[in-house]
Amino acid sequence: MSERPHIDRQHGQQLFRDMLRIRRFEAKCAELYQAQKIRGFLHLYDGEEAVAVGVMQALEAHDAVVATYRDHGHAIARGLAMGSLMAEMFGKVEGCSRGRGGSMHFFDRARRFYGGNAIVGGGLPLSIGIALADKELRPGAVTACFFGEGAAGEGEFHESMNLAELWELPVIFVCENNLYAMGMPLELAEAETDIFRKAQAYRMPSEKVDGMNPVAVEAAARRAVERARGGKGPSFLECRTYRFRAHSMFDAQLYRTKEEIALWKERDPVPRMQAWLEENHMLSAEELKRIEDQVDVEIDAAVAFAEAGQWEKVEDLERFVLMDEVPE
Amino acid sequence: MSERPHIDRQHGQQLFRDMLRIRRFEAKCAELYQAQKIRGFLHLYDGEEAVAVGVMQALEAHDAVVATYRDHGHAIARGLAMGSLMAEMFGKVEGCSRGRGGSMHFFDRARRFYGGNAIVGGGLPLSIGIALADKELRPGAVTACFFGEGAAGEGEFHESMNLAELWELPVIFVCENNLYAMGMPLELAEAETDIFRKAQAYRMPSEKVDGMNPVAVEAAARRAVERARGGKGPSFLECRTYRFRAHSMFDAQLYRTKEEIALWKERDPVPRMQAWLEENHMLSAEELKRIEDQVDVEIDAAVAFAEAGQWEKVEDLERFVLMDEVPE
Amino acid sequence: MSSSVAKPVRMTYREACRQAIRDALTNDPRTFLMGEDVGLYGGCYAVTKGLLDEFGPSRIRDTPLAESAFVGAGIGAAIAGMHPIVEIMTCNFSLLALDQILNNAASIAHMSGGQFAVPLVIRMATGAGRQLAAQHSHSLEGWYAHIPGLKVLAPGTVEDARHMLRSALADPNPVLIFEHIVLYNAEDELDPAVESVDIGSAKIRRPGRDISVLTYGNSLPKALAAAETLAKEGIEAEVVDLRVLRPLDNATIFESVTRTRRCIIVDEGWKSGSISAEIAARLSEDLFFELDAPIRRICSSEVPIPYSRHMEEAALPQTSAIIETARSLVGRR
Amino acid sequence: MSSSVAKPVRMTYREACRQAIRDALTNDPRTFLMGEDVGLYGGCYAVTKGLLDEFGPSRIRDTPLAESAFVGAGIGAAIAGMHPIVEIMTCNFSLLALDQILNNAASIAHMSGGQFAVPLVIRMATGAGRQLAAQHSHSLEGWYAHIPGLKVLAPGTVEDARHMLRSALADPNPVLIFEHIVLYNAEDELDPAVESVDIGSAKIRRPGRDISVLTYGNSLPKALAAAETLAKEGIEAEVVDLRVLRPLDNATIFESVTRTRRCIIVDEGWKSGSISAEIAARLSEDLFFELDAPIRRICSSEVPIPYSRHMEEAALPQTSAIIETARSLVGRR
Ligand SMILES: Cc1ncc(C[n+]2csc(CCOP(=O)(O)OP(=O)(O)O)c2C)c(N)n1
Ligand SMILES: Cc1ncc(C[n+]2csc(CCOP(=O)(O)OP(=O)(O)O)c2C)c(N)n1
Ligand SMILES: [Mg+2]
Ligand SMILES: [Mg+2]
Repeated sequence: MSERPHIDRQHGQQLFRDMLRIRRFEAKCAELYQAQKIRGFLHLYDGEEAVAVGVMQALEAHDAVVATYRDHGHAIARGLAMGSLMAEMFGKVEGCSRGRGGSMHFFDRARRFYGGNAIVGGGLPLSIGIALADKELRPGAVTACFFGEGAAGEGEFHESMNLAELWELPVIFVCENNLYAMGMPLELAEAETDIFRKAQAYRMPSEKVDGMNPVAVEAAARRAVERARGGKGPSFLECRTYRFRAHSMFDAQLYRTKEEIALWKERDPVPRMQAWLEENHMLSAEELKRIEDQVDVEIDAAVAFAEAGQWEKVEDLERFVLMDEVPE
Repeated sequence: MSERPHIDRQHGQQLFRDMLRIRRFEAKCAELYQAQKIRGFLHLYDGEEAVAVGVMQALEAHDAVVATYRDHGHAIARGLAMGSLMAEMFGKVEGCSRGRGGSMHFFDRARRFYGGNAIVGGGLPLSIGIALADKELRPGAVTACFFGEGAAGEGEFHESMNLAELWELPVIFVCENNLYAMGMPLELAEAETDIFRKAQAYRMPSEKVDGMNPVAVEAAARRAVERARGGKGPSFLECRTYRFRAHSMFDAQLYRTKEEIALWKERDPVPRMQAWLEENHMLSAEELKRIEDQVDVEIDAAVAFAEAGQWEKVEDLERFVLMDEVPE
Repeated sequence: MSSSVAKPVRMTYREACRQAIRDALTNDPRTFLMGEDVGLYGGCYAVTKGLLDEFGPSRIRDTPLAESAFVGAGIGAAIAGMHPIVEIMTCNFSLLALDQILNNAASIAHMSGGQFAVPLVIRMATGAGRQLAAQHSHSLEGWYAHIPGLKVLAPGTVEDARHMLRSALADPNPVLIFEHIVLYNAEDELDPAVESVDIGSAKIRRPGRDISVLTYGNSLPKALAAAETLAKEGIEAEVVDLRVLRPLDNATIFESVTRTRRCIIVDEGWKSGSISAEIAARLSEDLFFELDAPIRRICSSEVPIPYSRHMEEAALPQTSAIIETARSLVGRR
Repeated sequence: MSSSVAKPVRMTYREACRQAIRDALTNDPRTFLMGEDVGLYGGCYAVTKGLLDEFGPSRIRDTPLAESAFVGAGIGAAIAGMHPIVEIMTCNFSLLALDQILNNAASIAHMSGGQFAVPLVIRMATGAGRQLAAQHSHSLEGWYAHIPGLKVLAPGTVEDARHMLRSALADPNPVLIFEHIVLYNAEDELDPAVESVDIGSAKIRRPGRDISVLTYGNSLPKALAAAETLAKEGIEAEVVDLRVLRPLDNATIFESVTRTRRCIIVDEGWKSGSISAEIAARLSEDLFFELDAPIRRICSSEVPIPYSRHMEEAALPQTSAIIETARSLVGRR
């Protein structure tokens, strides 16, 4: 657990920048939701940025990602264009899913981003299949499969874990344990609250990771990815984290206290990373300013892109229900 | 594991007799299947008798049983009348399910025998619900839920284990690990082949039991039932056993060797129990003869009962699709 | 409970659902509610808010995400003597529990030769219209109506939301209740004289002589709005609320269509193999000589429902389509 | 592969299924077969016997009992570039995988805006007739035909069993193939000149002028037998094999019924909400003025199929019912 990668200035700033991009992008999303530019369900990743950003450091272009409805962080950290994400949430045809998926269903073929799945647990079997295919078609490629701790209740979790280990597939399972599934506290949901221990029932290597620290997550992800690339099969990472905001935009948060939220906020990965970089003289005031400005520009551009986007033609409603061919 | 109950003459003979009843009943079933008196799927329990017989010793009348399609042993050991079972397989209205269920779907309200479920894993959630109800309506009652090791692959297994432990329900899970699910050897099906270890992922007490020895099974079942009755929640027993015959009547058994079968036959619980009783002077030749005769008479009577039975009226086809009232 | 000078009460469909559950829990100790986020969270659509405090965690049982197991547990509890209400958060997730619903809930009574009944109610939210996209916008009630051994209800009014649950719990069979997500905010006046509703019949919500519009759920208000407009043009549409999708109330449906001799079926399900297909089939079998015009179905487009507002609207049955179709059918007279 | 003087070959439907799989594995390295007991056991209905030896365990992949995960894995493999064949042992167990089939396989292409296709084939055994009782006798193909994004095939002949798979694998969409358990032993001669079949059209298996009998799967031989008997009475029944349940081939169906002006639909599914309802609905919408008699549907009784032979027979569509219904409809002429 202690073998952390050496973090140089550039890399440290990149981790910070990506987390900040997610953080500010989502703050904008919340604002645009109030303005009714974004509709439907909107699940923010606020507080959990270190997980997506940490894991993505370990992935290469030919690797694959499977995410959940809470997919903004994964998409941004994976390199999807912010404009296409914002346009997606505006329901515009320039969106990464033509405006058909919205916040919960980001897709990007070029980046092997296989969605945004809104059925809890529904992405795990997909990751098994993608890894099976990669063994044949893209040796060495790894699939990172993200899900919340709530998914551990579903039978598909169990079935998928077994298949992955049984067939020694190149998957890394990333459990984002933010202690709640909607309003369901982990202690009321699982007889065994250390989710990483469930991996033991499949003899799968697993570890518990500080999900508020991108460096710790990256280190664990690198170990897991290395095992997978080397043909040694899947690994399981339980990243302990916390969501600072409501589950979605409809949530009175009756199930947790302000104090608890405040306590976790002390561990907020974004200011902590900033402070750590500053303390270690890896982030000057000017650099910080530049990063913040870049991020704001990127977000503004994304919103402008989305605003300028078009509505899909209604005549295209039935297009792609059935495909004419398999896209290359 | 070592605290075995003291087995007196009467009890020892009872264990032997019940195993023999199942063994010979099923030999007759196989014969009647060839004669086309019995149709559909017929799954024999041959070799696994010690499990059902051992577990049932620990149950009282107010307890409940959930079984699988391989349910002859459970039904007989639970005290269902052989005639009603045979009539069921003949498709007669006097059958325990009016001839509607056949071999895979024995039911008996009076004995709280909740079926004969032919969907692998499908009975586990039922046992959760029965135990939930019993906590309210029949405090102290326990549900014994039987399933094969194949069920451990299904998501429902996992979901049910979690609920049982989370809600501290009075269930005993009895895994009949006969090493094959149809033709699927355990090693090819599970990344962790010690099924009892899966219970640990739910912090559920579990143990591995010699499923070829009714005394060992009984002892383990008594421990589990005691915990459940005392409000201490569920337990898990992995009974290692073996089926001597084909999976069902359509099975070329390409997946295992004659040698393996022969090896397990050396541990056949019926002759072993007989030998053990004889060695310990708990079963005289006359007693053996009497038991065998009784069993044969019972089986002959069951067949005669089934032969004499009636066909359900075709006009009743739609009866009970919807019930007019909840039976008392 | 009955009253001397009770006044009509105005409430939302959501509140009606909540009161129905509260009544059920109060009146029958064998009833409990079980599902995801029904307790602490107060229900995904805020239907069950407050009930945990009132009844405690063993009557309002929050479950982990495990649809198959907790629905199966509801079935088990029902065959063992309880009268549970299981909530599947939305019908979109019910597919995970479908094996339990079909192979156990719907089958055990018949398969056991009538030894066991399954007096279970499963509630689920259904429908589209809130831009929740493909995986959260299914309308599966008509599809469930294919399964023998189940009863399937679709409350389209506040009154039905308030009273159907009681009748469903009194029924010895598994009953599925589909509550439409768009209706939760609908408000109406409740007649305090009505203390129960049947779960066997369709109801004429607006009488008319020219054409029958058969519908249910959130298409009911659309059909009523269409009828208003049509009335101004002199077309009197009769709006029939199906209410019960299994078993269908042939008598009321046939009586209405025999009178009007024209019929539109409006149904938020996908058209092929929908409940509207079943109704059309029955009419073509049994009312063949009574119909003056072809039957028309207005259903959702056969697509995974898209997120964007205009595309979602285009995919769903709309009032305007009902109006146009009615005009064209009656014009043919 | 093509032939100069090839002779007709006689084979069973089972053997035809096996040869189709073998061809698929031989011709496309991206194809593999995955499912329960497809390898070591040789297939629950002995369809895949011998293939493990021939192709090895990575092309013939035995799975644990985990329908949801291995079907989902098939979907994942398909979106990532493979052309998998997933076998669900029987459709009775497919309910456990329904979430994956509906919410992923059928939705991903549309929901991703056409970025991903799911070129996956799912084979399953279907149907009743072997006294396997309620949980093992479902006919769910018509029910699956409700789902947009899927294609649904029901081979009713040895030829279709032999050739449909290839067309299904060539299709960029998820295709479900339902093989009827009673047909596996059916034998027929195969025309060696036929090297492929389409998966878009219904086929007239027996022409006739008096009445159209629309059917598929194991009801096809029953319909053909009925037509033989009816012919002796001077009633010429046209037997249309639907073959493809989604999308339905309206053209062939409508053409036949327009000619005969009478129609019976025979379908082993439960009647309410069946594929026969959909066909009846389409006919009543579009062929309203062409029909001379009400449509009749012959389906399974709406019961969990019972085990005992006489009750199972009573529950299923039988030749005698087709004959009687045809007589009564044509008699009305
Ligand atoms: C199968 C299924 N059941 C229920 C839901 C409704 N739902 C959406 S998110 C959620 C909570 C999931 O919690 P978790 O997996 O911990 O992820 P988190 O939201 O905390 O990131 C629930 C219950 C769903 N989408 N899918
Ligand atoms: C969900 C489901 N999938 C597949 C089957 C077909 N099937 C019937 S029995 C069986 C093997 C089950 O093995 P196991 O659980 O070990 O029990 P055993 O037969 O060995 O007693 C299979 C695959 C089924 N009945 N249900
Ligand atoms: Mg969570
Ligand atoms: Mg086994």
